[in-house]
Amino acid sequence: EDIVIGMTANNTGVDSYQTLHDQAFREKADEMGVEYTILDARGEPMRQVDQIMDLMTQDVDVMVVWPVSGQAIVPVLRQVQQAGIPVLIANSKVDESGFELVSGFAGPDNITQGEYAAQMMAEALDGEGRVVEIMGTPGYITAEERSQGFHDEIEANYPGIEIIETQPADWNRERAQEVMENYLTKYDDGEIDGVYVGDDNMGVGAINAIRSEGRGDNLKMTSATMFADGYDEMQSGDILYGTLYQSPIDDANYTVEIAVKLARGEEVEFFNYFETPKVTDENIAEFERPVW
Amino acid sequence: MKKQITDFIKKQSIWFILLLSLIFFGTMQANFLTLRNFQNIFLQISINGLMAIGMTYLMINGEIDLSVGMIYALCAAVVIGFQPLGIIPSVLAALATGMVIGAINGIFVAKAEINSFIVTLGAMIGVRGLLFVYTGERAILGTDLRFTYLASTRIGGVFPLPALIFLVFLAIGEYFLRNTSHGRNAYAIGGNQDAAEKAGIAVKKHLIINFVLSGAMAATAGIIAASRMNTATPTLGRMNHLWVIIAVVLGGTDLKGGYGNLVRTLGGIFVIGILDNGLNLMGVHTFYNMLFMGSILILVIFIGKKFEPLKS
Amino acid sequence: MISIKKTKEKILELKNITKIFPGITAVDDVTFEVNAGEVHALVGENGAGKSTLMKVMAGIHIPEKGSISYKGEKIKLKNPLDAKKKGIILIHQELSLVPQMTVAENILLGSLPSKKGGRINWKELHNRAQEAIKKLGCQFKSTDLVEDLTIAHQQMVEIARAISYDAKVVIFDEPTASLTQEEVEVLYKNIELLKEQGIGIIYISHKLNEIFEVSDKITVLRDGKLVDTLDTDKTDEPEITKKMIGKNIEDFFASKKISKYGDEVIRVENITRKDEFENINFSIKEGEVLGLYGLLGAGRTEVAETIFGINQPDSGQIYFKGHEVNISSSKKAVHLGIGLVPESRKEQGLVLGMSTLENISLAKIPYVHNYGFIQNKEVKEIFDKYKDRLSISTTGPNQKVMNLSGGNQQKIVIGKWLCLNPDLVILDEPTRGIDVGSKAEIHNLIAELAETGMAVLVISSEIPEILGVSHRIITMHQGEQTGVFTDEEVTEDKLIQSITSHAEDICKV
Amino acid sequence: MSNGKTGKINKEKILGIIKNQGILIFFALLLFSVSLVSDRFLSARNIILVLRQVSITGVMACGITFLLISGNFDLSIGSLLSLTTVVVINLHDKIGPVPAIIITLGVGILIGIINGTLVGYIKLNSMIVTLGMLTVLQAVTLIYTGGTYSAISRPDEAWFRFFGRGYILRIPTPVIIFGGLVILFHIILNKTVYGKYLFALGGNRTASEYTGINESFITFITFIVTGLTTALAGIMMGSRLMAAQNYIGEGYEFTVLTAVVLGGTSLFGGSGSVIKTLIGVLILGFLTNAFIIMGFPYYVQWIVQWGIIIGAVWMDVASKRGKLWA
Ligand SMILES: Nc1ncnc2c1ncn2[C@@H]1O[C@H](COP(=O)(O)OP(=O)(O)OP(=O)(O)O)[C@@H](O)[C@H]1O
Ligand SMILES: Nc1ncnc2c1ncn2[C@@H]1O[C@H](COP(=O)(O)OP(=O)(O)OP(=O)(O)O)[C@@H](O)[C@H]1O
Ligand SMILES: [Mg+2]
Ligand SMILES: [Mg+2]
Repeated sequence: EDIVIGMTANNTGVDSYQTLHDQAFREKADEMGVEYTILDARGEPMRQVDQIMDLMTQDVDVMVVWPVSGQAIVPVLRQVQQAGIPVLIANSKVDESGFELVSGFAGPDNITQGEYAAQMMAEALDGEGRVVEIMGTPGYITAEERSQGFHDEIEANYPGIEIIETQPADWNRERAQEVMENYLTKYDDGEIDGVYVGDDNMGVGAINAIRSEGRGDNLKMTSATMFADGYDEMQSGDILYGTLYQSPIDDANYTVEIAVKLARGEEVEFFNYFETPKVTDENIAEFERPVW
Repeated sequence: MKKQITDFIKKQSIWFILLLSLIFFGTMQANFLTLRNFQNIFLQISINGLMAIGMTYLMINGEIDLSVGMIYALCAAVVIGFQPLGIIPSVLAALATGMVIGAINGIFVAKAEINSFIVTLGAMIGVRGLLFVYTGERAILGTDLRFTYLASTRIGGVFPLPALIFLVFLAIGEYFLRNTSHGRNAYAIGGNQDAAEKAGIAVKKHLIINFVLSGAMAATAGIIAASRMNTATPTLGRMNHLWVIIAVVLGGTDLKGGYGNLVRTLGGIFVIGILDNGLNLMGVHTFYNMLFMGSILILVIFIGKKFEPLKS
Repeated sequence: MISIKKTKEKILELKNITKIFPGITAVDDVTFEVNAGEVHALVGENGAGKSTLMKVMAGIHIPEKGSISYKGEKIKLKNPLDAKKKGIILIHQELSLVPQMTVAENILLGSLPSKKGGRINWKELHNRAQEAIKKLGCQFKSTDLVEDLTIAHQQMVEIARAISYDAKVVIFDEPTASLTQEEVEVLYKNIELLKEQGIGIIYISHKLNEIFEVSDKITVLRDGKLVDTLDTDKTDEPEITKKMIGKNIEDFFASKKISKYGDEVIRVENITRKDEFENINFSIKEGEVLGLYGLLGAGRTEVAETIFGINQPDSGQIYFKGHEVNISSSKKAVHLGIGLVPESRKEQGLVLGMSTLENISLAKIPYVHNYGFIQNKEVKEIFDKYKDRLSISTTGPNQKVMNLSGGNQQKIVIGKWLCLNPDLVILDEPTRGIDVGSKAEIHNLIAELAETGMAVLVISSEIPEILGVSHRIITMHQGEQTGVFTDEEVTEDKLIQSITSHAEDICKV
Repeated sequence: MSNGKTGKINKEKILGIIKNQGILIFFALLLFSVSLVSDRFLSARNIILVLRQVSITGVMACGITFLLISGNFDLSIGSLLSLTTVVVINLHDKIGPVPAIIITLGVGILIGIINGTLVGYIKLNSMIVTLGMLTVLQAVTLIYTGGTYSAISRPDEAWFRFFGRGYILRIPTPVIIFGGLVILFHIILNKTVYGKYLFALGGNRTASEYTGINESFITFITFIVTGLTTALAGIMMGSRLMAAQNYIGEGYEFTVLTAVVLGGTSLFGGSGSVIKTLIGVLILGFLTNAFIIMGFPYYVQWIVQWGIIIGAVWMDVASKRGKLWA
């Protein structure tokens, strides 16, 4: 019988990752011969709650939710549960209070990603230095988790590293460039050693700023997700020390597979993380240039 | 006679559009004309709808409030944040927050005579700052599950309580607009502020009251949203001001002031809600969904213009 | 029922009032009183301070100096509401109505009657409004929307507002500026009505004949200062005029000269616009002044606007200098050589926030630019030339027009067209709201323009004016052309007959 | 001339300056107070930096100044900035930089034509039309790219980088472009017939029509000017980033409007100045810069920005009025 997946995405189009995730999701679903209704919350938590209710009306067989806010959807998930529709949380986690209401999670582990970035930062700086942070859109779970993982790891394990500033750049390259320019004005050469960015897109903006100030020699950057520009950057320059390989296509494929299993009533693991390995100069050759 | 007909069409065009969209989605989508879906629609429109009540009052005054979305978000956070003190105190705290910000807006518009677009643009940015300060940039989860009943209760097992709250407020609002001095003065001020002042209407007080009203409505919307999500999230409310303004304008309220009413605003809110819901049910791709909503807005005012009665 | 008070009780007294605006003392140490059942006229040139003094009386402006006593008791008016509570009602020069609201709501604006619990008492509202309307003998209903009324009716609403309120003093600030003769009669009757009720009335007008018709007393202001207060029956027009402008004035209409007409400039044949006017025919030659007379609402403005390209005729032809033309926009009209001095100076004639120089040159600049750049020197020359020629009194090219008196504002609008040296100038109510001195100057100017060979079309609702300036007069009534008169044959009676033979009264008393 | 008299004239003059230049004084106070906190703030390097940062907003603000003076409104410029940035980046590698730039400017003009027709000729309310266009253009951008990033493949070799990253005589190109545009627009506004018409239109639409000004056409043209400046800003943005995100311009409409209004241009038309817009743009730029230099959390910036917007406009209206409260 026909399986219908109902999906509400976080904010398609806001970056390539989410867009490719959307495309890959559709392709994978087509390939597996299942039907789907894909909605987009455009970054608005209330809109996502509404969309979850709309999907309930559609009587979908399984619901995939990429939360805008992991907490805000908990009450409506209770209704979904009562309606007997299994829910798979994708990419960003739902709040722990919602764990009992959903059937599983599929996606990367953003906290771990932050931790990895911290570990690479420690490597790059030999455990000693002052770091500034440029994070994604504040209030969004992905941005928060990547930041939190980084902070926690540094605090726990690297006493020599100090995070002296955090500013958001809303996943926006132009804003990241501006924020970095202002950091560079505020801190002279030698006063900062590292830059942590939420993803490569902002990273490249920051690198633009660093290059044009000629400050590339004494700065190392680590990032939490690789983009094509970051890949090129890592190969050609040496500011970007390390990033993480996270494929939206793997992410989406994985998600669809698990969603279909849920719809068929099969057992699935609760946490289904897919790997987001560290990428540095040393192992970059092992990875393909991302298409996002 | 002809003027009356075109007048009628212009004034009531929103209902024709509503009917058209109902027919369209009804034939396109099997699940559209179901009780369940209409429960959804009523629930979904109630949040923007509440804000649209305050906005309609202000637009009749010839003013605008760009900060409603952010007041809404902040009040949603406050009602969650104060939950440990009990549900009633937290609701009151949220209402007070909304009204205080509304009053600040109103005082600067009425007493300092700064254009409301600028005053509320400033507030839109600043209240967002307050929201982040208050939430500490994170989502706060509510602790008292009873609070979620507000949003999940259905009157008679059928009609969502938030929608009832919205419709009751709308009815009261419309009644006030039609039948009280405050309501009539709203039109007077929007139609000819100078004349209103000269006639001895306390224009400043009136404006401040309406900004407070707008704040209170946004707070009510925030309380309902918080109840639906049981969460305070700093990402709430970024686009709501635009949708609210669009809905009120679709309902035929004049941005310049002096015209408009809440019944037609209800029409505007319904049209927006039904389009969004219908497009969701059809699973229209988000990019085309946006294109569609933007074009509809332009189209509707274009049609409104076409039917505009000729100047005498 | 109504007790007519013979002994005139002093209601309101303004003593030594001074009101200063930034840069100008608008009212300077003026003492003024109003007695019950008396019409006190207030006259003076544009900008003399009449409206300002009245606004002080109505609590809109707070004077820097001076005191106000109400029935012998000193009071302070802090806002319009204070004044209203005392029964001081000001009917503004610019109508202050809310167009979107009903007549009844406008009449009781600011004090809508309400029942317990704040609900408006609609019945009482309409009863009271209807009563006031009935007293004035107007035909419109209390439920009509004000925006659907004519200007005259709108003014009646303002008067009704004063009546419905328990008025003690009613101030009319230039009430007849946009009323026709008949409506003025109605107004007089209403004033009589108010008088009988023992209400004190202040009447401001630039039309001295009216002043002498209605007033008991006349106060003259000049440059914000009190010149004199006289009993109406002990003075005459020349004396008042002299006191107003500080010098003797020649008869304003003496300047009309019959010049030699040249070629035909414009001829309109059967132009018609649905619901506005029908089959209008006339032609004007170089050097000729054609008067267009009719009641308000006769459609004269629409004819003028059609010739000027604001609207297009549904049918009929316009020939300009012998060629048939299609005047599709105002820009095209200007290109052809037509200028229009519109009836509403502030709304249609001037950009109030701009300077005198900018306003006067606004139509000219597209003809003297250099690759789009304004030629400042030329523009300044134009300004100087027309400032002198029209004797515009202004502090300089940079003065904002909103700070000019009405007469000077009107001259700026006229100047705007003269500097283009057009073949046809249309003046729609060119002296509305303008003081006697400036009026005379504008009349002289019209004669001068004709002498230089321009064709002039003058629209006016004032019979003396239309008779005084025109070489030929056509009349309109309800969109139809009802008569053509040459200068020799025309009389006041003929004009009135031509526009009233089928006219129904606007407001029957 | 007696001393007393000159004294009086000077005092009046000074009062007059305060009245008209409230915003300038505000700006000076801002610079002064932040420079007390940080000596880096007024360094040449930082000033150049801020100038470069504001130049994109500034270029857009020039066009919006014209539009506001003429009594119209445009909320769609943020989305148009996204669209033009995406178009120029997307086409750069495909058809070469010059055609890409030309097409991008063409897109700006086209959107100007659409907005201009709807507002100028069909006479729809500009606020609502452009509110609709805000959504439509964002959708068009997303549909055009399919929602993915666009980037220039060899950013270091492309001369296109000149507009956003290049230097002329050690001054960043964007600053030169912005500066040039301010001068050009200032001249157009104050010296040309078109500029005069903008003021006339915004000051009194009806009177303008009764003066033979083709009101619809001027409005139409002005929307095209706005479209063009926004497209130019898009080119600068693309060149600065050598890549384009679909939402890159989101929120710019409010930043630009804030800057223009801070500069004292009336929201209702009829008055305004490009130079003052420049100051408004600089206030916002220096403010953001100062916040980061002083290390405020970003959300505190927002709250302070609230105060600054109200404070600056209040100072402006209060000085014109002569009292704080009306
Ligand atoms: N609100 C104001 N601010 C500044 N100046 C003003 C204001 N109101 C009036 N004035 C000035 O005060 C003077 C007196 O104006 P007022 O309106 O009282 O004249 P008026 O006698 O009524 O003239 P008119 O016959 O044209 O109506 C004029 O010079 C006018 O420009
Ligand atoms: N400014 C106005 N606002 C509203 N209605 C007006 C206005 N001017 C005229 N009217 C009304 O419009 C209709 C047509 O008036 P129109 O202007 O053609 O008359 P007119 O003969 O030109 O009179 P006048 O020039 O004395 O105003 C009439 O009903 C008139 O009362
Ligand atoms: Mg006056
Ligand atoms: Mg007329």
